[in-house]
Amino acid sequence: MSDKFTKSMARNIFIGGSLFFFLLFVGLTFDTMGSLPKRDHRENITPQVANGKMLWEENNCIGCHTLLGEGAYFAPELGNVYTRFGQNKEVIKAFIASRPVEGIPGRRSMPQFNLDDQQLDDLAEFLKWTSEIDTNNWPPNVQG
Amino acid sequence: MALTLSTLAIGKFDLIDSIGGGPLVAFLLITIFIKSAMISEYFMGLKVVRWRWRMIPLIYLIIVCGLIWIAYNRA
Amino acid sequence: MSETNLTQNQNREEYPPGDLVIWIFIYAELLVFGVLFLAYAFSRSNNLELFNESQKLVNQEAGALNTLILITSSYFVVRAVAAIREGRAEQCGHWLLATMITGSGFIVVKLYEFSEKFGAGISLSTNTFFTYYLSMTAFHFMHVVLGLIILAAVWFKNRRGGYSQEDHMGVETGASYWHMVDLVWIILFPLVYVIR
Amino acid sequence: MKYESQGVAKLYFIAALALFTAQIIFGLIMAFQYVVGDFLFPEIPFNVARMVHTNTLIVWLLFGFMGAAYYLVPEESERELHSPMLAKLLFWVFLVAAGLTVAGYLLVPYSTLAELTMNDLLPTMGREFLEQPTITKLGIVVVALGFLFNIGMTILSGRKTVINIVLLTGLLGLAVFFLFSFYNPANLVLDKYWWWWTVHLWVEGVWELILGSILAFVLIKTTGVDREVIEKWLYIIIAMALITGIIGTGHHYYWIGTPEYWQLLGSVFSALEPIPFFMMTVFAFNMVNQRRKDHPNKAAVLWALGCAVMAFLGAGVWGFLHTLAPVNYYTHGTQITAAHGHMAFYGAYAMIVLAMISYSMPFMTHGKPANSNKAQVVEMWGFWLMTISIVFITLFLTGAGILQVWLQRMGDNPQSFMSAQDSVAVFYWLRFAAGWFFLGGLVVYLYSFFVGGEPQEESA
Repeated sequence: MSDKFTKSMARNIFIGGSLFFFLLFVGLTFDTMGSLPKRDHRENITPQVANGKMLWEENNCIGCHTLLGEGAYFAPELGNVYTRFGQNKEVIKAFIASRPVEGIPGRRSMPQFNLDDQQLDDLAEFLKWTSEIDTNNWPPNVQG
Repeated sequence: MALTLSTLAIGKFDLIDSIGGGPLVAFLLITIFIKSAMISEYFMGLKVVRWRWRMIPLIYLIIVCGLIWIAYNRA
Repeated sequence: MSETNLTQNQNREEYPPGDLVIWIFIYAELLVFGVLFLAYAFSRSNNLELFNESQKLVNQEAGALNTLILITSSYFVVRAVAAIREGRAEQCGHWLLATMITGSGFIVVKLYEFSEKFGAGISLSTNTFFTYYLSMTAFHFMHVVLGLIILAAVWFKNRRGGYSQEDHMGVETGASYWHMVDLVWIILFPLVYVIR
Repeated sequence: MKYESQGVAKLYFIAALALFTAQIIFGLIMAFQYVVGDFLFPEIPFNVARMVHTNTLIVWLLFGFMGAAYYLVPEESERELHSPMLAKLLFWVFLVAAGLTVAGYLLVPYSTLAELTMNDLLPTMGREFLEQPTITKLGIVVVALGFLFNIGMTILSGRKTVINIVLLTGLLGLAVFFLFSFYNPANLVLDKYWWWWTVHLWVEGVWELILGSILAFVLIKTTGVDREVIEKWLYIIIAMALITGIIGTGHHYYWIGTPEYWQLLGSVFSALEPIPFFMMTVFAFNMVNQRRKDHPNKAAVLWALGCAVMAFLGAGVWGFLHTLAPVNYYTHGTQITAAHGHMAFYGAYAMIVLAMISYSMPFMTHGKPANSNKAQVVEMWGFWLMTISIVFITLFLTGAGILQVWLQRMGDNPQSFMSAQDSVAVFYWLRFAAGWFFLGGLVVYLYSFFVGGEPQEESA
């Protein structure tokens, strides 16, 4: 009865099964790509927003913060920071600009990144755009 | 085979089920169970196989139908 | 088919027919569908009105027709297995062909149904009911396609004389998978199309 | 060691362990920064420490996988490596690239590093786990291609076993899915969607093939069970891993702007993701119970069994805890994710590399199958210290996560992030303490290489 269970069949199921589900995944990806424009409001991605994202990356913000829940868990979620800060870009800009260079004794503190006003504005625009993505109502509350 | 065809006839009868109601749902679930059990028992040939293998689809069907029943009653 | 099995009824078989691996796969697939069914049932009980409203839009006739088609084709594949067990490879091929033709019938009806839905502007994201309806039926649809591919492979091998009375595990394996596809549909159809 | 060229693996393993040590030290720095926020600030801010911690992890695992492949493939293919020279050359290229990158993280601000490496030409930096400068990423591709060429040529012209074919498939997938890391559109949702094609399809896809094949190899060698049996198991396990894991990617598509149906698909398939890990545990114990010989290298068997169990707990159980969409709605992006990540990575990938090192190092250092009894006892102390510490780290982080969710995400009066962090600080202190035990375990483990003593022979 040992050949009730053949290696070639096991292999076929591995290959067939993986291929099947990978194709399914590709199909779902197509569907997702089709329905994303309605959810991410890409028409609002101005050069400013794009530059804001670049600044976000080049200062490694993800190394402490989460953005839509992904990133490090050391500092607050920023996907909804625009909402949390009263839908006010100026508050965000002022917060980033006012970080002390030497930190706060005994506490976590955001580094001082020395961004100029234009850069601060781009970054805030990026965070504003991010807050408008349809995330199926995540996070559960404004605290993120 | 005849039995399968007769359950199929009931399956067709399902079409006019638009009144709803608990007994009908139960009835449908029971037909599901009978039909699927027949597939696994006769078509798949599990009737002549050791209990270990035979029980898996049957238990599966009982759990699935049972939980669907619970879900429908919750509504 | 009950006659062919009568002789074996006394001493139980150690393993189900076909390759054991396919059974592990079948059980796994049943598990996936089972979870989907239950998710559907419980999700429905939370959105009763939405589900009942949307369910009116699905094509019950097409679903019922497909049930008939699948059970018939499942019966054909039973005959195919019975034929090869008696060593009649040619008959086995005919029955396999009949299975595939009926199986393709399912595909045609289903495609018609999908085009009807997409034509009406319904997609995965329309509402929760259609997320379930489309993902479950489409997922099942892909299993039908896969089942047909498996059966076609079996058919080709059979035509080249690959199976005999002694060695026909491939036929049984393909048949078992096809029955699983049928089994799932038998639960899926009443659940999604009819019960409310 | 049956083939001389297997010896190149030693270089890779030494580099892997060195980077492992660096990873743990930076882990401790971060654990301390969690409770004393200004520790080493502004010289090594948290984000830099984290980058070093996660990147050294990835790189040491890659070193480990490559070393494992260089050791395993000649033996399976029954021939010498295609080019041992190329393997050595690529080792130094990779090591220097990794060293320069880490130095870059530590010595200059990240934005300066981005400027120096001309990130604006092809922006790929600053995304979690893919922080490496674009030029380093290109270097990884070159190394991976050379490595695949070397391994591929060896396998294709030698004996083809299930183990080396599966390993090759996994390594090929690793290289292919890495290419998605070069795609970084301005649209954050798209960026995140495709980012997971690298990250998820690595750790819950092709890496599992690598894990499975290395585990199968170690089990064949240490238990003497029939290859046929093990290979069938291997196929079924990896089949289940990919069947559940590919659509399981959906569990990352709940809240990043992607359509709602991913909540259904992601939940269903990822709920089944523990199955392959459970099968792996059953498999490993079954094989060891059916063993036909008592291999003198007890430590390697312990690592292999430990890997199967911890992978099931970390990836399977802890993954399942927060994978269902309604649960994940509250736990997404909290310390619960961190808890799962620690145990899953240690259990599945760190331990499999350590198992391979444990199995192969005795052959490469003195040509005998096992170290002295004394050395093995020390190694097993290392095993238990590290493994138990990671269990506690996971438990403490889970406690922190549950409390964090409760304070910050539930209830009518949710606390702000920072005040919730203050409230869970006690768990962070405990985790920090457990981290020291882990480091202690690592030191004991490393010491075991220098214990010496009379190596053990194969028992009849």
